[in-house]
Amino acid sequence: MPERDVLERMFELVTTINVADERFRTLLTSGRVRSTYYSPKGQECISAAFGAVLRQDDYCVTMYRGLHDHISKGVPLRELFAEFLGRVTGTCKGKGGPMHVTHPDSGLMVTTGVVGSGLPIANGLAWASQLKGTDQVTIVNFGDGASNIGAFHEALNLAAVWELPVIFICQNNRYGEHTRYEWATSATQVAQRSVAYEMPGVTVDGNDPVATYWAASEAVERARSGGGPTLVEAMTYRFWGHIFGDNMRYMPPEERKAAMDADPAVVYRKWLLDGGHFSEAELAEVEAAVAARIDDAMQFALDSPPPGPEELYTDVYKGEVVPA
Amino acid sequence: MPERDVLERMFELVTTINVADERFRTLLTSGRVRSTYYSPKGQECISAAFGAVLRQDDYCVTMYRGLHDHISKGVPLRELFAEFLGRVTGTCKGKGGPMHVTHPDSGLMVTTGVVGSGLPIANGLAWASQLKGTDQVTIVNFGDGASNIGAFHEALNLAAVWELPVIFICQNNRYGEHTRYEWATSATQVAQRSVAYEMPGVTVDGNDPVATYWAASEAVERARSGGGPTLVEAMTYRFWGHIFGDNMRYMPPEERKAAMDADPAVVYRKWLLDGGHFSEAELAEVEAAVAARIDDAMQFALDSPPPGPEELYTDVYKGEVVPA
Amino acid sequence: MSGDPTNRKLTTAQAIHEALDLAMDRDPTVLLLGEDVDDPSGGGVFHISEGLSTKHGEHRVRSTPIAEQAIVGAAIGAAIGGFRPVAELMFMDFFAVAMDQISNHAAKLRYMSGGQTGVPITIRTAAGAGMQFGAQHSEMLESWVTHIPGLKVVVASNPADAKGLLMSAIFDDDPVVTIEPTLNYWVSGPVPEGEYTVPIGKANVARAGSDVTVITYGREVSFALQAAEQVAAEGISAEVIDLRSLVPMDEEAILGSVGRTKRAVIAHQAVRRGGLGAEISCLINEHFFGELQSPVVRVAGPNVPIPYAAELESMFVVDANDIAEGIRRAAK
Amino acid sequence: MSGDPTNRKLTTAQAIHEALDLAMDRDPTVLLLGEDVDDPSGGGVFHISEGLSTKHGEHRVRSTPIAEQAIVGAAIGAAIGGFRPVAELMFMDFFAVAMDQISNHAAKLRYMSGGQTGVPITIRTAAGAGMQFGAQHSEMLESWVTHIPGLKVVVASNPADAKGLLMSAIFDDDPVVTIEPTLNYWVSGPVPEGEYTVPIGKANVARAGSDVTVITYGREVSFALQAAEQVAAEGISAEVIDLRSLVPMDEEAILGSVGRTKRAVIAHQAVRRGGLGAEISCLINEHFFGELQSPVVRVAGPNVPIPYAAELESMFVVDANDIAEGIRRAAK
Ligand SMILES: Cc1ncc(C[n+]2csc(CCOP(=O)(O)OP(=O)(O)O)c2C)c(N)n1
Ligand SMILES: Cc1ncc(C[n+]2csc(CCOP(=O)(O)OP(=O)(O)O)c2C)c(N)n1
Ligand SMILES: [Mg+2]
Ligand SMILES: [Mg+2]
Repeated sequence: MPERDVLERMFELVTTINVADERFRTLLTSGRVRSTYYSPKGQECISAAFGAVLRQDDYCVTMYRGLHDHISKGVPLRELFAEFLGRVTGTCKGKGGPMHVTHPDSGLMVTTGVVGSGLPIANGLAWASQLKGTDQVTIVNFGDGASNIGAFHEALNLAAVWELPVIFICQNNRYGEHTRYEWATSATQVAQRSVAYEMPGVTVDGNDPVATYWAASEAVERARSGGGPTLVEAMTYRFWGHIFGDNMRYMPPEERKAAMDADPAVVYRKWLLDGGHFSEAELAEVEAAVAARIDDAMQFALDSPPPGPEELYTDVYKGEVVPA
Repeated sequence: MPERDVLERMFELVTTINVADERFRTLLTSGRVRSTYYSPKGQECISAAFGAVLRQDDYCVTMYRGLHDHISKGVPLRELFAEFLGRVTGTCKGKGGPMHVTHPDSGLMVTTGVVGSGLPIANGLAWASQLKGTDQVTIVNFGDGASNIGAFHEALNLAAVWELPVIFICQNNRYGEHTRYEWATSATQVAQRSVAYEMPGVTVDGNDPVATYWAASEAVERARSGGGPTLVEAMTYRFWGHIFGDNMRYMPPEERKAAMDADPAVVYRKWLLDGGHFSEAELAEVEAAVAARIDDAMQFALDSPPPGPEELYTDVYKGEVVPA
Repeated sequence: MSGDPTNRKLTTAQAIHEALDLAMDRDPTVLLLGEDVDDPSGGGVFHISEGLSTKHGEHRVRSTPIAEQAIVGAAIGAAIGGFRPVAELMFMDFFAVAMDQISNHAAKLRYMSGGQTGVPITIRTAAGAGMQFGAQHSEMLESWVTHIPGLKVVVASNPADAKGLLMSAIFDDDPVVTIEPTLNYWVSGPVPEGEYTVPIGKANVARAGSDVTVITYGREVSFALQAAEQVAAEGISAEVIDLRSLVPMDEEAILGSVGRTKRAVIAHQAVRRGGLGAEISCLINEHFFGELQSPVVRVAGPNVPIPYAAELESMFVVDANDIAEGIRRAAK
Repeated sequence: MSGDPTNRKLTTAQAIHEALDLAMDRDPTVLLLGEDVDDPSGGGVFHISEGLSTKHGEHRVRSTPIAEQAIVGAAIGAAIGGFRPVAELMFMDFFAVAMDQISNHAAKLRYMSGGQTGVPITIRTAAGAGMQFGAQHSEMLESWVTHIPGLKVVVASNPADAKGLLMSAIFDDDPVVTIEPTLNYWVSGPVPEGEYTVPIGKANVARAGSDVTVITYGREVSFALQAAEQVAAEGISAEVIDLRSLVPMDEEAILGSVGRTKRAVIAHQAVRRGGLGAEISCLINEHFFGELQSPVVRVAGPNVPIPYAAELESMFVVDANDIAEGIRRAAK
């Protein structure tokens, strides 16, 4: 059993992810905000588990469906939401947007919109730590669909040959956009692809935060101690389809209903209570605190101004302003 | 034991490849011809075995180190050498060159110079046969180094998902350019990567034409009968390094000597004699006939003119001449 | 354009769907492949191919893994094997993962084979900013592909052309890239029924005028037309040429018009440096040396990545005001 | 150029080797990665990095698998992690397999992160025709990379510049592509000892002249100088500007020279359509409207893939005669 503070931390992260996701979807539905949004709902326990294991100075690379990873890695909520809303107070001054959140202070180094492209970059971050002789670990999150693209293969092989301290986390939510896993992927499990690189590979129930915590701990420990990379496949499900507004007609309704009925956040909460780890009051307190923080962050973002026009021309090259 | 005519066909192909390779290297050494040349010497039995199994209407995709594959697939020698020499009588009018030989009449569809890039195209050819309902098979040859590039991965997965009649032939000659297999590839054998695609995979001694013949037969039979793709890894060695002129200093001399002492063509010839399959006179007759054909082809190529200047501007688009 | 114009209106997405459907009806060698394109996968994220796999068969309309090299490679191989595949690459920014197949293979195989193997594929792709998709889902990268000998490149500005150009592309014997401005998918316009083609290589005079020639393509055509209205009020008569086809380019149409107006504006969304506008400007300057009344004006994106924030993104995008400004400069 | 010129002669390959060695001496964050680059693998196919892994350690000079996306990606990540990696992509045609990392990531990460993460990598690559390497190992693709905001692009024409530009590239805080004309590797010239830099963004007047300005870069600089000799005999005085840096481009140098000569020729090996010559020509035409004595001449490759046969390949390549012809046209 993980320590009590780990269980609490995971609960806090799961709650934060879910409240943030709900608020954001509400904002979009209301029309107050327009944005592409890839809800991570259903996958929150995976990031929460890694969030409970990683240090602040560990590196994280993630992707468009990244809110859960951003939060779990500790990106401050105000700046995070402001970035989602394209405000100058955002992590990236509103120039990156939700698909391109970066926040080095919390170790969130790259968020990419190109499927699979984060994996080669994660190797480089891990190589940097290896060269510096720090014991930092790099994680990179990607989907099941990404396991079919060339960059995945190139990155896993290089990481194995160079014995890099990197963890490849495949969040297998059974779909790549609208295409079912089986129709696109000739492998019963993504984890079996680790055989191709003689790299440790494991499939874990990503909806079970405790199981994922142990898998994460093992992989992180291996990377930190010089044991090289791991491929972790966490089985999960997307509650809201690919992108906000998705008609989800390609998802069998019974399949989706079954997943939602087994909402991993609800199951975890109940498990914490049933196991006597926390009282209802304790959990409610966490939840209230989280809600307040999200409200504050959301309001901060909504109140923030957009970037000024001069921002169009900066940050192309260091310290230069490109002519209009 | 394969039929006697198979043994003879393989001997003829092995001999043709070796004589052609020797002549070509001599031409280059003499300075009469200037070209990039990637000698296939050492790998001849692999192509010869597949050449003995495949039909003329089967498709082949190969690469810059492709002379052995071209010959085994039946590309006519005159046009083949003329292409190597950049003559208008060449398969591609001298516009492609040795790295880009194409000869559809013999099923040689694409020769590419970009590592790994032939694999996705081979899938397409196999898809075409699948759609037409013919029982044609497509083979694609590539090196051990190519098994680390993204296109390899994308192609094997797609072939498996679509159950394409394609055979991926990795000619594992232990080096990619100057880099040893082990330093670049985190897999004891390339064939084990088939696990990642739930595709049959096999490692065979590519210097043993009979063993390779059986592996080829099994894979071709599978593809022809609708059983889908196979990854065949044929273990071999490059006698002359990466490219003509290579100083080969990165290859341990004892390693190279051991390989050359076990010259697969010499071993096969001896095996044919020792086993009583052919008499010395019979083999010598094949050899003489091959030498005559190569001499003829070489002379044809040397006597042929270069393409005329108008050829620079044609074949960019069908039936058009691009303005100078 | 052949085919009878009707008053039937379709969105560009519907027009493209119709072209695909008609092409598959006419010719059994026409295939469709790409991510999510079949019906079990919802007929594509923009629902363009919805219904086609049900009608024409899942062997002809195939969803693929997320593997653009495999997609384009499969299209090339099938083309050499006798088919006319239409490959969809969701956004043009993703050409970056498939450029080897596109540039080194699709474009060069006819030449390298001395004319033996052509590659009659069509690569469809959505492109362009304006939806806050950020720096990696918004680029117009026509400069990359127009620089590659062996490719043809078309961009439609309206639903009717989208249908007719796609029909031409599919039945062309060489590889054609059809760039589809994403925002145009939801724009409606009259689209003739049945089969017709818009020939590749022929521009369209979208508006006649006598003072300044505006040369543009894709989404900017509608902005150029708005700009022409704006400046008309100021007494400037602008002719708007919709190129439709970037390679081959209708030089005659450009030179004919500029020969009359002696003033030219080129407008595109892609960034200015190395944008196609430079090539068009050269064509004009080389041809009309000493005859122009004013310098050729390029209205193009600034040399920056595409920002997310709506305020910045709308500054990036070339719009009607930017083009009107360009026309005024040229008309001076 | 700072640093004392000496009479010591090196080939371009040796000059590049020296720059890498000096940069690694000076700064422990400089890394080298690419196919075959370490000593057990022979120090690269052109032997440019021979000795460097032995001297600086195999952790700093790493041979990689054949996996260009992994190579550039590793460089990007290490750069964000505090290093200055130099990645080698053997031939520029192979940019096609790594364009996503180059264009969507290396070039854009500074912008997308709002300036938080720069990517100080150098991508070295051999390019250009003339060795009968055929259509997939011969291209100059500077148009692809100069069109991408966020990248810098340099091309040296001689060994001394190759060394100095590479030093600048390595210590630049943004991603720099250094295009190295393959045939120049074996060309010798004087190279100053020790550390010096040739600044990025500054052109070099390779030959002063008064009648026509020839703007060029890389291998064509030597051809332009030969052409200038040819036409000098005919009484035409040609100034030759070696751009050295394509992005940023030394507009001042170009405009200064053409402001005097009023006649310009641009020469490059890349194919004409969409070649960088178009952008340079625009710069000149936009600036000197009505002031030029003759149309700007572009001398460039024809719009075809690069053929194998020596006779055709030499027709494809822009040489001294082609440039001399261009100068004569401009001087008319
Ligand atoms: C190279 C590339 N191809 C296509 C896309 C379009 N696309 C965006 S998300 C996505 C699905 C990815 O599926 P998966 O990897 O399973 O991640 P998930 O969205 O399920 O979390 C696709 C195809 C892209 N962004 N990049
Ligand atoms: C994408 C790409 N990267 C690099 C090269 C340069 N290159 C040519 S051959 C080669 C080695 C390939 O090794 P392998 O696949 O084992 O084939 P072999 O040459 O040993 O037959 C390399 C790296 C290339 N042609 N294409
Ligand atoms: Mg998924
Ligand atoms: Mg090899």
